[in-house]
Amino acid sequence: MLTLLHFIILSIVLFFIGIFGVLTRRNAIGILMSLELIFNAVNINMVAFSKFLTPQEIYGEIFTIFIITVAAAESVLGLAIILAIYRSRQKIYADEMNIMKW
Amino acid sequence: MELIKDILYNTDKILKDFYNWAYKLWSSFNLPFFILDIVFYLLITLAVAAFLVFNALFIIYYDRKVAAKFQVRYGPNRVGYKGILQTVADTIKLLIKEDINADKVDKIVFFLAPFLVFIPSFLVFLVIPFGKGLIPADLNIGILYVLAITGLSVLGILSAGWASNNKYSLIGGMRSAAQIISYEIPMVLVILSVLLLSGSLKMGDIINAQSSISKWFIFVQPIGFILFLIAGNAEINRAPFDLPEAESELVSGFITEYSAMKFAFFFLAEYTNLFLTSAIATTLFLGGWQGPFLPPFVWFIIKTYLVITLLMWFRWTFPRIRVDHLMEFSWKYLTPIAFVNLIATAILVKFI
Amino acid sequence: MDKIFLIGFLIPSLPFLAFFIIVAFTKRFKMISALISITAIFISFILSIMIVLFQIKNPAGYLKYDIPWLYIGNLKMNIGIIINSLTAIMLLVVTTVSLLVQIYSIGYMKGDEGFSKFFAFISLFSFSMLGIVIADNLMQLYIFWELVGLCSYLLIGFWYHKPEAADAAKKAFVVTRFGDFGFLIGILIISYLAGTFDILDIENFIKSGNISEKMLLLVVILLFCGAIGKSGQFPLHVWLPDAMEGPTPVSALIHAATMVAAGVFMVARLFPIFLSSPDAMLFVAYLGAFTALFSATIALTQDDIKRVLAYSTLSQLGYMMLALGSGGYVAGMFHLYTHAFFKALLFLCAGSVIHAIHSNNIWQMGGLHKKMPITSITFFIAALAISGIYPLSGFFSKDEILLSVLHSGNKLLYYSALFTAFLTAFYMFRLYFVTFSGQGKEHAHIHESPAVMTVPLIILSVFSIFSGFIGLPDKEFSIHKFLFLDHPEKGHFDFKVAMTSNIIAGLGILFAYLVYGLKVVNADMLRKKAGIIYTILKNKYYIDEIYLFFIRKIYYTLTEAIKWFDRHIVDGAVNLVAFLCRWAGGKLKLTITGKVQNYAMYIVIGVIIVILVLYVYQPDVMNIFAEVK
Amino acid sequence: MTSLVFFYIFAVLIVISAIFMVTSRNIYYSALWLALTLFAVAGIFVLLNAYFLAGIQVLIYIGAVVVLTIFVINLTKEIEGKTEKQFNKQTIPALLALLTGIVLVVLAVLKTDWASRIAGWTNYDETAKIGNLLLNDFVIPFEAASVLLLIALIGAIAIVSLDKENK
Repeated sequence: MLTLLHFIILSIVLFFIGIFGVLTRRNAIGILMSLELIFNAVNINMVAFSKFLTPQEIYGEIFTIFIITVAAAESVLGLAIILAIYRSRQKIYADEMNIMKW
Repeated sequence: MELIKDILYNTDKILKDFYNWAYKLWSSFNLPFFILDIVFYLLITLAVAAFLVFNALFIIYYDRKVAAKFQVRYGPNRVGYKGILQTVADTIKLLIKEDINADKVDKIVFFLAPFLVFIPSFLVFLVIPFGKGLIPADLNIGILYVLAITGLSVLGILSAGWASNNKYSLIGGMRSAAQIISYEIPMVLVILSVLLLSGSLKMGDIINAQSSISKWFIFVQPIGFILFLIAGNAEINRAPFDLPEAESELVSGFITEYSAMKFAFFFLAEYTNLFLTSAIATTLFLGGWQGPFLPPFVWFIIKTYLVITLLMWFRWTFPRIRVDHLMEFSWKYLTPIAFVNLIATAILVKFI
Repeated sequence: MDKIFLIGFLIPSLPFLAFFIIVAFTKRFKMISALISITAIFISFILSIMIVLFQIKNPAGYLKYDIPWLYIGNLKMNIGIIINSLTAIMLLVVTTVSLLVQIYSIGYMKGDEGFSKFFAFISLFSFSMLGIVIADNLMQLYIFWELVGLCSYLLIGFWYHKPEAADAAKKAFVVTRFGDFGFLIGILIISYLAGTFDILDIENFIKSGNISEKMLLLVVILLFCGAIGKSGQFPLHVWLPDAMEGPTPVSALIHAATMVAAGVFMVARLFPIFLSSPDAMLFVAYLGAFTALFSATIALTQDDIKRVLAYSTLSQLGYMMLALGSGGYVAGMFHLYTHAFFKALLFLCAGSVIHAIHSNNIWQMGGLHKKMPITSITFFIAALAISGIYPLSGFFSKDEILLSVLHSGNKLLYYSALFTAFLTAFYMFRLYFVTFSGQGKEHAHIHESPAVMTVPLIILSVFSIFSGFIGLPDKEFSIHKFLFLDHPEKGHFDFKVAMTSNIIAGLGILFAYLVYGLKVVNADMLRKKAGIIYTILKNKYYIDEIYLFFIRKIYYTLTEAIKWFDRHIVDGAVNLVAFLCRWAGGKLKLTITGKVQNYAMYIVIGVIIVILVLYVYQPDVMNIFAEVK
Repeated sequence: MTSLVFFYIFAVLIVISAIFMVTSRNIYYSALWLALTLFAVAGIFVLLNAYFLAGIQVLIYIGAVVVLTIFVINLTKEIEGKTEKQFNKQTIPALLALLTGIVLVVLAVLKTDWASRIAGWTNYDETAKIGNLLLNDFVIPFEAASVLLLIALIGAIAIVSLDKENK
């Protein structure tokens, strides 16, 4: 029988994989993609909670739609910024963008 | 004669009866039902695949014939009667040809790309209503499914371009992706205006909404139909929007490095997409399988081939346009017109 | 009823309005500024008369109106006005003197660059003083008290380009600050004990006897400190003579009606509180008597006309304090009232003389009677009044004071007061004879002051002559029936005392006439005979020098030590903290790598630690629905 | 039963492809793995009867976001990781954090009593309901989201477009 727990644990695992990607990928595009993983983990959670806990309401789905919207906007802007950085520095390694320190 | 007529007119009932019979048979054996379901799904898949392949073969032949007619020449006329076996021969040639993998290509992606292009086209057939009840699965989100799945093929094209490790291929793939994404917007907007009229995403409901010829959405949405044809033509990268594979500029773009079997898949996908676009146009605007006298299945094929012919007509009428004009055309003309169309439709639906 | 409050509110507001208008709009138009200021104070004057007339109908009653302003814990602070007889009479004095001084100033300050500024300041000064008068609670009173201090600073230092004036202003400000400090502490203590700032409530609180004798003494002495500073009583009197550096009308105002009167007025306002501590009263009386005598002796030897008057003011203020300290509430206020007129008159006369001669030194004057008859005559009247010659106003008030001192039973104070009266008469007439009689020095251009200056003189001299008659006993409008503490008293009149004071004053005048008028006795010889005493007096008992010694030697040494402590210990601690921060920052900045992923790592590790801690120590928190259930 | 089987198929697909996405040395492969992950998430949505969301997921995430990402990958260099390092120095602490985080949160979730909160399961056509809600209760967030998208669009163009002077 499929239970809520399945989805929650799946989403936890996915979430932390995304976190790991954000923390370790050098390529800024990779970081952005890992962010998408995090978003998706949240989305799974949202929909699962909505379906299991409040079956009559679909607010979880609605929220997921907004998350997808925000994720799209985020990735568009993020990629645009990465392109701009690439143009000026010819590199998009996140650990080399460190002039904003002390 | 009566039997053939019966089969043609009541295909769905016959299929259902067959399914129920098999179901009963299966239950007498006390076997789990999902195996039966899987068997049926496989059967449907096989049927669709068979239709797809033969249809593609025919469309290629048809395309060449129509092209020849437009150019006042004969076209294929040696293999078989009036060259009807020409495409079969070509296919055999492609299948037995050596599969060349260039040294610098990314082997995995290079191998995957044709399937990434072809599989989505194949998947879309899940919701194509060939006839009354003749739809593999009438999903709730039917048309959205079509949009979503067709969007996947971009990945394959981009991958093909990237994996070829060839600047022409890369540019071709990028152009194709840009083009498909750009033209998806007017297309979605047009489909939205149709959905406003039908009130459902389901293919069946959309067709039922056009129950009589006066209710066909082509008459309600003439501008929408034209926009859909243009955008759909651009989506499947056919002339005059065939820039991604423009021979004269990009030496066939993302398929430059492909040969033999893989090339065959691209080819297959292209003609499948042509059929798909026409089929969806038929469903959305031309009342789908509905029509007098003839069986629904036949009506659907006839209408679809009409649209295909129209698209071929376009192909041989308009010259290929420049890439910046291509994007401008989508963003500056099609999208605004589609928006106006959508808003006008919305107002119409709300107040009339 | 409401109208009276409106009037009471308007009286101080109008000068403030004038001040505001002058500062904001009419600074360039000198005569308009003066006109605005005078109009405002004139209206206030009329309104004060209305208040007095209103109050005469029911002298015992008082009107009080306040609104809450601040709540500090349990302490409620109101802002409001109180109108009783004391207020009424004080309003009248302040507005009258202020009005006349302002009119006089038109002539005196003519051609001065800061003409508008002068009137603005004087308006502000009047406003502050009127604010003190109508204040119904200690905090409000203190605020206006400080405003008066500020205004005195501004006005004394009016000619700030003169270093002496600037110094005098600073001195006045700093010296009164000592007194104000005590005053503030006293206010805070009594307000803390009583739980209110309201004067009437505090009086009730003290009457209820919930306060220990010693505490009360302390509070009263501290409150009196304010009066010491403002009214120039003995240890803090040094600022007043120096304040003569300001324009003469300012001196007149300060000495007659506003600044120094504030101290006396404050004591009178808080008289019930003072009365409840006999020791403190005795202190007030002794200090007053001492100051009176002390200042009078200094006044004998001064050469500066204004300084003589300044010391005479100190002396008279000492008188008032003596009266109040002896329980002569009415006497003190009565003297304040009469003194305001004749002292203003004296100063304005002096101003008139200075205006003519352009010098303050009395030895450069002389024989001015013929050239400036009005000034001379009015000065003579004022001198008679201050000496307490019958029937001028000074006689009645001084007589009251002597009577109240006599009634208090302290013979020492009584004889000291009598001796002071003698000295007063002597130095006033010394001043008169030296300045106005005898052979004139040759000042070709000396002439009488313009009418705008002499008219106030004449008015004030009229006041000086007749204002004392309200002190006549058994009359319908006796001050005793108007101004009283608990119940109307009958005015007393002791023929013996009156005779004694008059004779003593007469002796003083005679002596002065002999020495400086007829010159039968050689002044220089007297000086030589006095010898060291003269030198001491001439140098004002070396008080300033003693203060300077204390400041330069002891205080500076002390502050050097404190400075060292501050520089090395306090600053050292601060610098150590700063150094530690800097050092730690230098180390910690290495964690700020500028790499986004490092920061993200910190966040993730932090979150995981939080979860871990929660998981270990508060497992229930981890059950998401634990509280919901 | 069937749904459980499908769930495990999708879950394994998601986890494996996500791991490959994160660890792949070639950023292009990462993008393809990401596409697969997202597709499997769409499958999870289908299992949850959220068909519309599944469609949106495929349409927007794969059709737009991943394609855009691949676009940018194609426009930049250094996609091949044979010589360049693809991971920064904090890989091991991040790995530890990942494992601890998973264990902790899973433990916390297991501690929670979900069973009493489960309200049941209904199949219904949520598409129409979503549409109604979006244009009634959620119309302001909906419009805000549209404005956000517009801003993102304009912002992206503004950031990426070259000034004519710079050309």
